[in-house]
Amino acid sequence: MSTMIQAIRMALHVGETKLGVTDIFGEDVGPPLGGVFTGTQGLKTAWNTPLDERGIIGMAIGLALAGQKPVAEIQFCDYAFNTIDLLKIAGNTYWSSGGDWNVPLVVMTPVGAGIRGSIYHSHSFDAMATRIPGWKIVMPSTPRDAYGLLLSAIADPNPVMFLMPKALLRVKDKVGDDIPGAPNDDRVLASMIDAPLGDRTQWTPNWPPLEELYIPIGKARIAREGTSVTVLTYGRNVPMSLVAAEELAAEGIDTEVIDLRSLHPYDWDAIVASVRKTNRVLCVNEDTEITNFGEHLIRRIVEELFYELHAPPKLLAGVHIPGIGLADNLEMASVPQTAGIKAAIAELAAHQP
Amino acid sequence: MSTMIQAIRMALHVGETKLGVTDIFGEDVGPPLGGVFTGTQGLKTAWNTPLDERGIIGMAIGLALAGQKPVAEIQFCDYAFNTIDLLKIAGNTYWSSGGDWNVPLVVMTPVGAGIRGSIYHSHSFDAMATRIPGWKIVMPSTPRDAYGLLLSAIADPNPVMFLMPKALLRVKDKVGDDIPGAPNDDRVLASMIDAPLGDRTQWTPNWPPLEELYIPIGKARIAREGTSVTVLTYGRNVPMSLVAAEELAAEGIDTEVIDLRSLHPYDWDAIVASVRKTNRVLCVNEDTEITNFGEHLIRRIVEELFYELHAPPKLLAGVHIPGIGLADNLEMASVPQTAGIKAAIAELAAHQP
Amino acid sequence: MSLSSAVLTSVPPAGRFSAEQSLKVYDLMLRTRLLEERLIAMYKQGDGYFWIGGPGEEAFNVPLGILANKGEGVDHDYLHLHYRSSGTLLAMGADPVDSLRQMKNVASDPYSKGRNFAGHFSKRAWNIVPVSSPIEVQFSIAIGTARAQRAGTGAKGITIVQGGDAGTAEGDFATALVWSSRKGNELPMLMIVTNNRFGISTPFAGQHGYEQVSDRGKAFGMPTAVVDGNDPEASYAALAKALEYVRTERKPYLLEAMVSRLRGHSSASGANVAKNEVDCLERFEHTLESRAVMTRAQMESRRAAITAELLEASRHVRDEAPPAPGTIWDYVFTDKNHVGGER
Amino acid sequence: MSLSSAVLTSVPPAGRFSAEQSLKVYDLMLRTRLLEERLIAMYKQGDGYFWIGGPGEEAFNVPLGILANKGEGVDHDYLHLHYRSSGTLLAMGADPVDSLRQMKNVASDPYSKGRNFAGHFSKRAWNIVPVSSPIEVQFSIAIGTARAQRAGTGAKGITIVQGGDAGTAEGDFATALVWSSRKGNELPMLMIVTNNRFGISTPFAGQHGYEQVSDRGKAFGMPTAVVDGNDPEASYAALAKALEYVRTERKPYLLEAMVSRLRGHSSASGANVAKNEVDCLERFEHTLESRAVMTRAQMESRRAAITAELLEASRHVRDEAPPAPGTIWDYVFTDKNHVGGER
Ligand SMILES: Cc1ncc(C[n+]2csc(CCOP(=O)(O)OP(=O)(O)O)c2C)c(N)n1
Ligand SMILES: Cc1ncc(C[n+]2csc(CCOP(=O)(O)OP(=O)(O)O)c2C)c(N)n1
Ligand SMILES: [Mg+2]
Ligand SMILES: [Mg+2]
Repeated sequence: MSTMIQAIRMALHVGETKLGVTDIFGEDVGPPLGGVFTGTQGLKTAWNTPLDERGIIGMAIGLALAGQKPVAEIQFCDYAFNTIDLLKIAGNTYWSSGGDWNVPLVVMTPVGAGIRGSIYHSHSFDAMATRIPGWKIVMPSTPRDAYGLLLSAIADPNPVMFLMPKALLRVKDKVGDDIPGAPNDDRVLASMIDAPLGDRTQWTPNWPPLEELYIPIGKARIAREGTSVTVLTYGRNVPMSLVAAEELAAEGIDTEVIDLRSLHPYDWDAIVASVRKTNRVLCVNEDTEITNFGEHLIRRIVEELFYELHAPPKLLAGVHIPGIGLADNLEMASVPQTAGIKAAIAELAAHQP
Repeated sequence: MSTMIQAIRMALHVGETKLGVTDIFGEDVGPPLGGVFTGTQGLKTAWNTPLDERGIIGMAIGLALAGQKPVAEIQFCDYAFNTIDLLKIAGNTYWSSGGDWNVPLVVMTPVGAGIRGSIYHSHSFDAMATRIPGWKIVMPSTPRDAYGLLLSAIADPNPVMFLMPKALLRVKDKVGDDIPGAPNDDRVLASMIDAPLGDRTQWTPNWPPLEELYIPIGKARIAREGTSVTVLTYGRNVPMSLVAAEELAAEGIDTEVIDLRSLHPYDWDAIVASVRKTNRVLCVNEDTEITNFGEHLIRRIVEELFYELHAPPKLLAGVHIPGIGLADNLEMASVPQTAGIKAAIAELAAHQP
Repeated sequence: MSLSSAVLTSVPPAGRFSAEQSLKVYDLMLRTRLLEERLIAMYKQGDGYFWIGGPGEEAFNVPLGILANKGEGVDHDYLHLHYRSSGTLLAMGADPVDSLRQMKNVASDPYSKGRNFAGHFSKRAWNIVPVSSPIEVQFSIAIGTARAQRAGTGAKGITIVQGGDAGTAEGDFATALVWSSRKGNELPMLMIVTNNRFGISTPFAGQHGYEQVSDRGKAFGMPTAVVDGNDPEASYAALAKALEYVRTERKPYLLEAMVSRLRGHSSASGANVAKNEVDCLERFEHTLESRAVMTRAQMESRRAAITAELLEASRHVRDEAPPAPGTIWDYVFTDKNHVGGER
Repeated sequence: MSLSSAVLTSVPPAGRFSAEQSLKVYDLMLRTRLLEERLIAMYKQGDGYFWIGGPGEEAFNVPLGILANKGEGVDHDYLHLHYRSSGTLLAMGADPVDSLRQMKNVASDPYSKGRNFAGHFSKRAWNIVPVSSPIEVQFSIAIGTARAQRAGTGAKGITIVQGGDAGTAEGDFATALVWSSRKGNELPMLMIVTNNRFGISTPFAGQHGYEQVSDRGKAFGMPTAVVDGNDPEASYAALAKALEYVRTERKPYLLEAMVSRLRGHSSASGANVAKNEVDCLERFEHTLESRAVMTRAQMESRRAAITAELLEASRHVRDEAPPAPGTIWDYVFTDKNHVGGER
């Protein structure tokens, strides 16, 4: 049993010891802090950069061009918006050079709301990321998926963006759904790999004998099977949708929850199979709702599966306003909550064609 | 009769003489060049900035905060992608400060393909722009609309983005659809306001007695009335759609072409009225097709007008690849062309529910 | 100009404060410190989600607030501040209760209506541009207010922009240097770097190729200076000199203030008392005591009075209403549905 | 290393080229000039949509190509070039016909498969990183290849990055200065600014606060220099000195070369012959003539031969096939449908 942030740390350890990762870097990523969410504690190739996101992404591209395997972190995705041109370059270099130079790098960044992060620690990045061709984009909702997707991201010879749902980073995984090679007891794991509070200069982690696990990029996970309504979602909204689904099960509504895991390439086959079964679709994500990735999914579903639909597909997303306010009332009204997901599923299930 | 770029120049002249515009600036915007597309020739408040897009947008925000009325240009929208964080700030300052500071500025930038601009002079910006809350976004398809929308943008107390379809900038307008106060004879107009080739140090423009014209932000224009299929489009794809519509008219397909003119806020009433009439919708734009603004329109249409639809709504957009290639074959295969629009309309019209 | 500045304009640069001036500055520094402590206490008691602020920067930020030409529009100074600027705000006359309101994110928060973190000030009536969380962007934005005040416009105010040391690695810092110093197009802009030798956990050493950030101004032909930001008299003098230059020459100036970070980066790092940092307030108290301007007892009683006042204020704020959910839709546009031309 | 470099490594810094060396450099400069002229002619005849290139930079860019340590991987020099770098490419041994192919955007264009503009080179076998249209981003990317070559790694190559003068206003130029000079973390990186005193139509004067761009390196503690980029011997010497420093010290160096822009910015501004600009080729011809290294007649015959050769090549290129529409889908990912773990 581990948290997602521990799973990420363990994957990075495997990356730097077995998969050739040469540099893990970003603001406060190296000692003493090891990341504002502790994701990079105790890693031997982790180092602190200057406070310059453009330099961080540029550094990652340059290292990748030089045949290294960099993992760069943007401390919060909210601070990646001055680097979109560089992210586009990472995504277009292979294409622009006619296959001459590939750019094997990983960018990881925490995304989304749920920690009362106010205007600049609550942004989402999924809509933006899916607009940048040439990138693969993944987003886990469980520690095990985080571990396996991050290893796949590192192994991939293309630029891969690893979006970390920040509200889930410290949530403990369910027993049995754990990391191969890590101890089951969470206190044991913490004592091995979590840096102590206070002085850390003498501390070194005691890594468990981790095994490689690859969650394929491009494959969704059916988080809950069901027949009434399909929910297409990822990250933080997966556990929310599962809670909503369990509550609705009591009311006789049998929800299928698909955790996309990969936003690009996404698992179209899984989506088609589910829509053919349930005939009703809800897309849930936290990003603002105008020009949203869920709208892409709905557009494609409508274009290709129109006559399979027994209800208009629905999107539940962040409202289209300039920020997420700090006060509870404001944040709750700005991004999907469990009650809203439940209501949307129920409405779809009740819809009479 | 004028070109769109002349119409823009005339609107800026009205802006600086009647509407309080204090600064028109960007790379090569001032003398001697007056803009790479000649849009700012002869304007008294036009000046050249350093080659620094972040500075350009920051400058615009600062001037707006200081109560001035700036019009900033990004030379090609392709070079605005390192400023998205600043564009977000322009869009969120009024909201974040709880209504304390508004940011009345205009950013204008040429967008889209059609001039064999290769990878970095062919990008679109409509999908990106519609993802930034707090901005109004307009995009003309005729010189007259350019004139009237730019005046509305200047008069607006919010940040407004004025997207210039670069393939249309030098196209001459139809007679009768002209700028109030400008001479009808295009040679006369050119002799008055176009800078001469070569040395310009002694040249000053001779502005016609222009009248103010405001095309309301948020209102679409029905470019062609029809009953069979609705095309929702803007910018460069409007004239293409009109050509396609005329060709199809001969085949008995009566297309309604809606030129949105405003992407945000957009004219939902006009869209609803048209869809209720035709029951078939095609969205056309040049931006890449994953997480595209047309997908927003389709999602909303599907959510609110599902049972009005006699065919699955369709999107015709740029393909999801990292760039637009220089060679003719590549550009033509990457963004919608008239033949493709025509085929898509015909397919929708022929669709049997 | 603020009342407090009237008291102090007679101070000769680099000189000692008079007794009256000392009391004024001390009171503002103490009030600022106690406000920050109250905010931290509120955070620790669950009356707020996040704290960030300026304990350790009072000796510099209070003089800045005193010397600023306060008011609205180009004839006053625009302030593009960092998130550690409560000393500047209080010196300009801000009511501390408003900071408590922002901390508690209640609807009455005048800076952001419960939307933004503590320390994210905004006050148009005083030309205080909204403090934004993204580091250093204020340096790119400040060139715009400065242009509106450039030589020839007749504007009497100048632009003041402030940020931390680590943030100078962002391109925006270079943007401000480049745009403010264009020959013949210089901008009246005071750029301030408050150097506390840290960006969150990352020390200054090893991240920069120079000893002092202000050296970066030299290539651009602008005057630069470094001041001990833990000394209110030195800070006052350095600021007065820099402001005088910018106001008169209408050209840029780069000032670096060496300051302390007494409570760590923010509540995310615990907001606990830091070791090995000079405490400017303690130091100033020693000075005032040794100069016999104030006694310990007087200081203690001042401290007690302000502490009580702030505690009382925070109790009051605790009962204020949160913003209603529907208010998220307010202030997206100045008009709900503005249509161009309808002026 | 290229063959040509073997010829020249014996030149003492700042010294005169030997006769043999002069001929070699002259030939490369001439070939570069004539290639650019052919490209412009192709543009004017409708055999390409856009031209941008380096007439006026041959005297600097040719020595750069000669001195570069050519090859693939960290033991060779990474080159992050500007779009005026044909002289560097030809000096490294590139076949001019490939530039014609890119101009004509045919499928055989080895640099971009008909996708990118002329002058946008890419050649992994020689560590030539793709030239990208966005100005100055190469300065942010170069720090990455330089880090892979930093002291302690044992890498023998260094990183060379080049851009124009106007582009130094972008934050990315500052990024390179900041990241390359971090104390204890210095990067082996030669930063080159080719200053032609223009950004498209905008003159250098009035946009910068300093006389020389290279002054900006001083605050960062790195060596800087300015060289007459119209003089191939001075350029060669300055480059040799800078490269020697970076190779040995594994620290950054900032070199500014004053160059000419003989055909304006690009085809968008007409690509016509500029007035009042020093022509480095003409100047070098005078030198060679006055030193009796070559006669006018020899030069003319060389020029005629290369001109004919390039004309012939362009005729050939005109018949090559354009890329097929379906190729737009090639090279989006290295795998068509890569799934992690399948190594
Ligand atoms: C653009 C951006 N990147 C990262 C962050 C996260 N962050 C907040 S404060 C901080 C350190 C700032 O250090 P410095 O500029 O020295 O100011 P200080 O906090 O020390 O006063 C960082 C990295 C941010 N707010 N904005
Ligand atoms: C980021 C960016 N902004 C704007 C442009 C448009 N543009 C192309 S070249 C150029 C001027 C470059 O001047 P300089 O850096 O001096 O290089 P030069 O062309 O003079 O060699 C501009 C503004 C661009 N390509 N990239
Ligand atoms: Mg600091
Ligand atoms: Mg130049």
